[in-house]
Amino acid sequence: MKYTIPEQEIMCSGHKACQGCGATLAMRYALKALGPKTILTLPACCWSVIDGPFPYSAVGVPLFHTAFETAAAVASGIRAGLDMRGDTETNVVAWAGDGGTFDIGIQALSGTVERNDNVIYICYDNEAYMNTGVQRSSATPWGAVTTTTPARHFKQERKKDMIGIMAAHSIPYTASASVAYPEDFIRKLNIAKETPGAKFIHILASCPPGWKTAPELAIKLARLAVQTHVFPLYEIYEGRYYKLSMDPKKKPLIDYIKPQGRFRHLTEEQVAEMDKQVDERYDRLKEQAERSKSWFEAKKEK
Amino acid sequence: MKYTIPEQEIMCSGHKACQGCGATLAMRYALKALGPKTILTLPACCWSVIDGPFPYSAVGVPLFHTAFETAAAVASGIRAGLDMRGDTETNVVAWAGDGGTFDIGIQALSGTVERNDNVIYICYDNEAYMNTGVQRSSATPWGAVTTTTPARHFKQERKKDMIGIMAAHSIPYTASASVAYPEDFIRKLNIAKETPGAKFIHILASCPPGWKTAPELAIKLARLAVQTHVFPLYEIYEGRYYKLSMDPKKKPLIDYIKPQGRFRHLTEEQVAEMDKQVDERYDRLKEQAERSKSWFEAKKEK
Amino acid sequence: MLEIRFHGRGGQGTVVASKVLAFAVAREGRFVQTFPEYGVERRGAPVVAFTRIDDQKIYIRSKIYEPDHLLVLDPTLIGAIDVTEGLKPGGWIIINSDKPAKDFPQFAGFKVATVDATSIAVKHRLGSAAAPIVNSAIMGAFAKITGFVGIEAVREAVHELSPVKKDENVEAAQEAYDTAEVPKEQS
Amino acid sequence: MLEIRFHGRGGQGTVVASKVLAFAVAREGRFVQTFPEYGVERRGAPVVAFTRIDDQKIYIRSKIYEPDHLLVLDPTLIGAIDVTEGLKPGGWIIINSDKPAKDFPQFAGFKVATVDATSIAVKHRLGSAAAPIVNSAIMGAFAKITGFVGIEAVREAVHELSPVKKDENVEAAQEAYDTAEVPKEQS
Amino acid sequence: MSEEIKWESQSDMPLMAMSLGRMTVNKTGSWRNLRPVLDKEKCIKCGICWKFCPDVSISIDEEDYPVVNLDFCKGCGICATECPKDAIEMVKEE
Amino acid sequence: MSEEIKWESQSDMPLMAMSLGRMTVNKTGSWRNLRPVLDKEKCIKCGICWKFCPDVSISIDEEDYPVVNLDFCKGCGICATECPKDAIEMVKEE
Amino acid sequence: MQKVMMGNHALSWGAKLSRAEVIAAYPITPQTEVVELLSNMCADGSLKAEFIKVESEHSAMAASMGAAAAGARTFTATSSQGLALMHEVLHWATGARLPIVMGNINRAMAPPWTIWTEQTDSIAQRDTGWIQIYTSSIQEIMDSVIQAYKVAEQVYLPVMVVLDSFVLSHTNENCDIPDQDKVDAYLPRFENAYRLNTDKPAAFGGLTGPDWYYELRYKIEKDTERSLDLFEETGKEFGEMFGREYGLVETYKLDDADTVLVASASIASTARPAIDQLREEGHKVGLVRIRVFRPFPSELLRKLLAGRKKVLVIDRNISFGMSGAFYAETKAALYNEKKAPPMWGYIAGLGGRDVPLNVIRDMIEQTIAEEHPEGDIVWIGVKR
Amino acid sequence: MQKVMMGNHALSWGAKLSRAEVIAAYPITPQTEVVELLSNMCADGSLKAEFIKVESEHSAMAASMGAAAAGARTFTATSSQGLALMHEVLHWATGARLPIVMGNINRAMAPPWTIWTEQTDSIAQRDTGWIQIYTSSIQEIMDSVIQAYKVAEQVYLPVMVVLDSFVLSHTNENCDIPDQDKVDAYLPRFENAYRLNTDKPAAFGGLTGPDWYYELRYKIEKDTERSLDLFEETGKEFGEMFGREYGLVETYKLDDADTVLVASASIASTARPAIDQLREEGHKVGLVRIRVFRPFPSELLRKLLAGRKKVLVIDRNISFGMSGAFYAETKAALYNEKKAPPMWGYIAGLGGRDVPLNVIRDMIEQTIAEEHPEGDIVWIGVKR
Ligand SMILES: Cc1ncc(C[n+]2csc(CCOP(=O)(O)OP(=O)(O)O)c2C)c(N)n1
Ligand SMILES: Cc1ncc(C[n+]2csc(CCOP(=O)(O)OP(=O)(O)O)c2C)c(N)n1
Ligand code: SF4
Ligand code: SF4
Ligand code: SF4
Ligand code: SF4
Ligand code: SF4
Ligand code: SF4
Ligand SMILES: [Mg+2]
Ligand SMILES: [Mg+2]
Repeated sequence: MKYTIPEQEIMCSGHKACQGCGATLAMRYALKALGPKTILTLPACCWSVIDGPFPYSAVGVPLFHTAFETAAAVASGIRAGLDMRGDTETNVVAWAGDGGTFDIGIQALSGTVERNDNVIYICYDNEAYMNTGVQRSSATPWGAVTTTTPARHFKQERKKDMIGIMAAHSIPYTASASVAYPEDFIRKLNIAKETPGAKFIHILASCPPGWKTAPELAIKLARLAVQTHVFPLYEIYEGRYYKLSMDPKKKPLIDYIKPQGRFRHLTEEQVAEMDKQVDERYDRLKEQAERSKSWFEAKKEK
Repeated sequence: MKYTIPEQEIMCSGHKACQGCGATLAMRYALKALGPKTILTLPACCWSVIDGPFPYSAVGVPLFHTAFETAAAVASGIRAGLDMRGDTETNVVAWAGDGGTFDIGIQALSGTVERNDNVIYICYDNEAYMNTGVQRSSATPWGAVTTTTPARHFKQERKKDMIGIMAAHSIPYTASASVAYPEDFIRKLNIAKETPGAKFIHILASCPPGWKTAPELAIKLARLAVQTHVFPLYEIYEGRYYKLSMDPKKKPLIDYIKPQGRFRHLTEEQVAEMDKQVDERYDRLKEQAERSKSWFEAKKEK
Repeated sequence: MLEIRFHGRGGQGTVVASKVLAFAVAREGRFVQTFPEYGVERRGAPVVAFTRIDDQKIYIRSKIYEPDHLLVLDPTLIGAIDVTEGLKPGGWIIINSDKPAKDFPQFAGFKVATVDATSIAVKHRLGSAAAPIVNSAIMGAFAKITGFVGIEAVREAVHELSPVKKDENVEAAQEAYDTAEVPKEQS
Repeated sequence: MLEIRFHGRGGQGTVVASKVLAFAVAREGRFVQTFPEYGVERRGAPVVAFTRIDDQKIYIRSKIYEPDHLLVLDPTLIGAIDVTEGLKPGGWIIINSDKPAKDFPQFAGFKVATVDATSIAVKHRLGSAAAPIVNSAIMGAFAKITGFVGIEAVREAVHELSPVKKDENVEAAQEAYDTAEVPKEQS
Repeated sequence: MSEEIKWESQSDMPLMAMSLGRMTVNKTGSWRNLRPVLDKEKCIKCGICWKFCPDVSISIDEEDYPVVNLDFCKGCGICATECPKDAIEMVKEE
Repeated sequence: MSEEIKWESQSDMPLMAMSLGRMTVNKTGSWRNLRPVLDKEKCIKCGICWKFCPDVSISIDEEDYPVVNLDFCKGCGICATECPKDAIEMVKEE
Repeated sequence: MQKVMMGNHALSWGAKLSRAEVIAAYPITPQTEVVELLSNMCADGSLKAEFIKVESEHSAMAASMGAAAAGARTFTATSSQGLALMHEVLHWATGARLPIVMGNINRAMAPPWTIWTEQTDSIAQRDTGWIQIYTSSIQEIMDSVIQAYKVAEQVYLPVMVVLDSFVLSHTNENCDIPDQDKVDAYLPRFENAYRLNTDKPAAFGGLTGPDWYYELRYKIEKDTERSLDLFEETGKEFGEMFGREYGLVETYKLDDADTVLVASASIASTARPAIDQLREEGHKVGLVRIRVFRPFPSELLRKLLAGRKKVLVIDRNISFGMSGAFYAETKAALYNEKKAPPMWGYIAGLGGRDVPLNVIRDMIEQTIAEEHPEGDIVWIGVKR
Repeated sequence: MQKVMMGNHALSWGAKLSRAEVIAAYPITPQTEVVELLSNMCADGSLKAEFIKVESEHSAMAASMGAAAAGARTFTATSSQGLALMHEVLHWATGARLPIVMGNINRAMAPPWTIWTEQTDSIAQRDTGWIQIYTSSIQEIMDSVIQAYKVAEQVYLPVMVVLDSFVLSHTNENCDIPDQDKVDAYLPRFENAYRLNTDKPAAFGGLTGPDWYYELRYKIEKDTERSLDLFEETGKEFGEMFGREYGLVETYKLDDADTVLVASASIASTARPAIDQLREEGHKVGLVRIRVFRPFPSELLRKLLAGRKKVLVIDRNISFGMSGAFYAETKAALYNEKKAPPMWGYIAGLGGRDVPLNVIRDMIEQTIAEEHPEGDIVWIGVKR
């Protein structure tokens, strides 16, 4: 068999994730890319449960569970500690959910990126606080229902543009990814490993109970998010140079919306409104990628 | 006399600021623009001292002193409280230093902006933690000396691009300002007053002891920052549409650097390096403003 | 005081079943206390819930270690875990199963009754065929078999507690009530 | 134990003056404790500092309410505040002033000496002409006038404590020492 | 494969809550309602099912066929959905 | 203009640290080393000095001349620096 | 109206009945249902309130402060890690004299991660100046929120209503929802005399030197102490209006008791049948349930406990290196009493370890059996 | 080497001599000089350490945790608001068993804003499981940092070295800087047996149910208690090597004292000359200075205080509604003693109100004059 992603399994079976959990796949892929010389720190999130109760673990690398708001700062500390003890090789990875990244952890993250500490921050984004039972986060998309944004009053704000915020921090490397595209995700992690300084990767991780979908659709939906341009895959170098990882012909948004209970209440007009938002954003991305072309060419020549 | 800024003085004399304090002028102007129907909340910063000790105050409007990391969240709360009691008119203003904004307060600010709460956040930026005696903040410019970035190891990171970060939040209105240009600042505050939702204004406020300069140069330097393109004045609408408030012919960077003790140690090469950074950033801004022109024209037509 | 323990799997409605009993009992003017054994288990893992019923205010707030009776929402649990742990001799064990009570000889010493709640749930389209939600049906049967609570109160409780398909749930409860056979050994 | 109070304004080096004394005394092998009255005052506001000197370890850690002696770095403070508050009768008041001691008749009952530390500071280019830093000069004079500490130790302390212009500061201290006149009333 | 860890008392335990074994002690196969069944006829040995299994429950045998480890497979059905050849069917567990 | 507020005891005080007077009790003029002195000859009454005074210590008189309030002026010298006509000189305070 | 309700929903109902105007909260297990029900109530208009969906607990408390300072009645709820993250701002709410009411679900502190009950989270806030009510039934939770506002708004201090995670938060129980009219009569609209008001501008919290800071703290202390009486008064008034009376403590079979158990929250509830059993067996045992832990009802405890033969205190919390808080403080309260009884201290139920009736009996029986307490504290049920 | 040094610099020197490898800190008055000196030391290479310039105190503690978990010796320092903002993460450092050492400068809590000394900030962390040393001289500050590591690394628990703001932090005093060689011998390089190690991968802090959480807490308690002995041992060893001995408490003229003052920090220092005066006037007064407040030295206090005629405790902190912490806990420690002396409690010096010698005398004299303590606590010097 020709494997398209590394064969080695560092994460093991038996973990506590729900059936069809995208967050789990994200970890499986990440560890394949990063290898065993990796240390994780994990704030409160589904993964705090998925990894398993004391005295067990599923990840197969050292893992420091930490307080919800602290992932990035702990990673900075681990990095400094390792460096001082002479280990500059081991990958130090903060692994956090969207809540722990977009909301309560954004300050520590902003600090780590500003100092340009040599760590990889990976946000697996299931678009709500899942571990506590599906409450709104600032990563929850416009229109979605959660337990704190009931159908009558669905989420009114757009998803926070975390990659844009990271880019505004002039982070050396940031990228989006999706569990439906493991090869792409792994390629990006390899770039992150090679790039000195702070790196931020934002991976969409479908969540059947949170999105109110059938578990078997988890990958399909993560793929549709990309195909409908809802969640474009792209990279930004030095906070300025944009590159689309793929530019699929757009599928109808409704293909993505319909299978998801969290969007069930949306009217046709509301979906159309959402579609407009999606296109606007995608167009802007393409524009930015266009403008960055010369830089990538210059880089290639070097 | 023809006043170019409102005559009314809401802030009074007798406050505790150092001689030539730019932060104080910022407040004086802001209150002129905002008027007496304004409530301030103030996290720890020089202004916590400037305003005066219990039982005195210098601002002339209600002021809630608050914990360092909380300015934006308290403002959101005041807004909600006033709204619930039927007062939707009063301006609710978070007034914070660069440390309270760029560093320890960024999370609360990010939350307030994400929820698009109807408040004005004003960051007076003196480019370090002045109240505690000049320590580095993430707003401290590259190359500067502070008590935590001694000359031997001056600040290595560039100034965080807070307006860019706010723009990435799709904030309805954000702008930079300088105490040397009060008319411009007041104009921007008037726009902020009229714009529903969250607003962020970033005003450069010179600080003689912190910058190690003579107090009489405070305004001159704040002006030179603009004239040398170090601190451009611009606005961003809807997080996307850029407008330069002025586009002065560039004065030599050294004019700005030289009078400041905090930059005294910089070599010529280092100043040249800084100059390159300044130009790069300014060029990008101009580019963005160029691209936004059509939007402003369309807006004007309406 | 009556103490009842519920066994099921995450996603089957075990905790809701215990609440149905509580709400029904309260409607009859009695005192009740119900609570889950709260874990952080995801879908599919074993779940336990408890209900206490009394004629006076209930003060005891520890878990139930020696229940008077059991409800088993998922027969696959039998064997996987020791469901009867602590069960008082002579207590009821009401099992969701399409098999007759006599197929559970291991429960000698207890009063066993079965009800095919799964079929009833599927019939009324409660949950999916792969994962039917059986709580309404089993509580209907429980009312009939034990007589600890009236079907009217159960119907009302089911109605109140069902987030969707209220009527179907009530009907499932009623059907289970109507069809459940009270085993002879009941004294 | 000797207790000394320093009066000055923010920016003049009052706290450093008190430290110079402390460092000098410690160099002579005695025990010392020095601390500012810490406010959050900005430049220009009145500032107070304290020093205790003893031959044995100092345990008392409260403020000094009844100092034995005073140093006044800024003559404009006289009149603005009651500098002699609590001062023990017969204590020294050493004032930075270009006027002679007899121009301070209000300090009858105390021993007054003046030193033109400002001129010395300006001469040695310590601080700016508008805001000279007078601490080194006044401490040189203090050593001479009171004899509580030797000029050698003061010179070393000044050297250690001056962040810039170390030599100029030392010279200022020495010049003040050399030129200060010990008033006759000193017993 | 990890064994279940049992202590008698606190003195047997480590100082803090640290893992001493792997989650493979936790046989998540019991969560399953539906079981993936492979039709070797249809299978083209592309490995896609292996790639997308969140529970690391598919391995590849010597003949390059996917094999489901029923000790752990939770029956999510992703493999069946993602198989380009519909070579996996989800059948109800008894 | 605010008066200094004096209490005898805690029972005279408000519940919490709230301001009851204005900072104009605090005569910051004493901080001054240099005093701004206006040369009316040179002054063109542009108000720039007024505009940039951080201490709100310049007012405009009936004739539109700037007047410094020496009770509060800290002597920063901004007015002198910013005056387009060099109409203000900073002189040493005695 | 009679309902069966979980503890978390009782908190939400308490806030609704009190007509909370601003709610700022952040989700955390086991508090989420509080927030979810409130956001539903706001969405369907049954509660006219602004719900601020903050990005963290310190912003939840900060936004609550802002709202309260603006004069609105303000509610929030949290648990364990969330409460701890508020710590700095908790001090702030006290010093700013803001009558915020907050629910806290007692959950043990991490690490290791845990979600089960233990009081260390709220005990660790004992020095923040928040008034604390430890509840022991679903009904009491709801009623306590209402009473909390009544007290808070008189003393201008924040109040925490505390409940055990799962054992109360997720237990469904009979509960009477009082009529809104009657609650309105009991708890009228609040006019904050110190609110941020552009007609009377004032700065709040400005720098205060050693000259007056001490006096401001003294005022907090005096108002805190005043709340002791207010709890008794407002609890009686509540009883008159709603038929359920509350005070600083609750006693059970205390009159003739020679051995007295001091406990709180759900353990104090289970203690009743335990005491019934022991009484039947001839032991003169009684109960003092501490309901209000801050301010600590020292004087009342002296009255109730002095002269008894033995006292035992159960703590579901630990201050490492200094026993449990209820034990230490009960001892401190009775220290100078002439007839101070010997006092036993037990730690039990940390991290959600169940404390069943027989374990409570064990502790009482051990106390009865022993001559004098040995050492400082007994950890009940550690697997040694 | 003899130096005159301020308290803050003594903290920095303590960290330097201990060869701290990672420092993560955030500025706050009155701590800034600690950080400034350390960043200078890092910049000029005299200290080989990474200085992480974090964006807040909770990140300071979080980064410290990461560094300590990676096996590095880690130092930080803060004060008041900053300490409070760390609260959640303080609990974390304990539960994760990380031997971090932190300096805390005692400053009163806002609002109102203040920067002057008071112990409420660190007292409010008494339930976080941090060991706490209250120092009372500049020399002791430096020495305590070194000792703190020595203890912390044996019990795998974090230690806080506490000092009064200004009264110690900004006071310059004679101070002996020990030789680096000797410090290295006293405090060898630390090898953390539980560090994050890719050769022995393990997860730390995973979810723990009611089955074992209780036991993990018990282990913390036992190690906390073990540190009591370790303080005495390492303090003696320090004395042998450096000529300055430290223990859990320090006593002064205690032997024949019938009235004993219990105090801490700078008040306990000023108390010595006060006691000298009273002794001269014929009063048999002695002093117990509590140096280690967590774990609370209950047993030792029983030994030192039982049987005295009177004891008074001065607290520069307040737990609103429950007196000061030293008073309450000293009472708790002695409660079950047969010969428990009557105990007076005084609050003094909050918010930096100076506590001069004569005020200390007043409290002692009031105690001597009174028959029995009245009420719960006396606030000394409130302007009433
Ligand atoms: C300070 C604090 N507040 C709240 C919580 C409760 N909490 C734990 S996980 C979680 C949600 C996490 O959401 P996200 O980061 O998106 O990860 P997910 O659970 O969705 O995987 C919350 C709110 C906590 N542990 N700590
Ligand atoms: C939680 C917390 N940490 C630290 C401080 C100390 N502190 C007060 S003001 C300040 C610096 C403020 O800097 P900035 O926001 O830039 O305002 P500036 O003083 O420069 O005007 C610091 C670090 C504090 N008050 N609270
Ligand atoms: S809730 Fe969602 S993210 Fe969490 S374990 Fe389940 S599927 Fe995965
Ligand atoms: S330090 Fe700077 S910002 Fe602060 S009061 Fe002085 S001049 Fe103004
Ligand atoms: S059904 Fe799901 S868990 Fe089972 S093998 Fe397929 S993908 Fe893996
Ligand atoms: S995905 Fe389908 S075709 Fe590919 S290996 Fe798996 S079963 Fe075979
Ligand atoms: S010197 Fe400064 S303070 Fe004085 S009037 Fe001029 S600008 Fe104002
Ligand atoms: S700035 Fe100069 S010219 Fe203008 S009003 Fe002032 S003094 Fe006159
Ligand atoms: Mg999430
Ligand atoms: Mg600043």
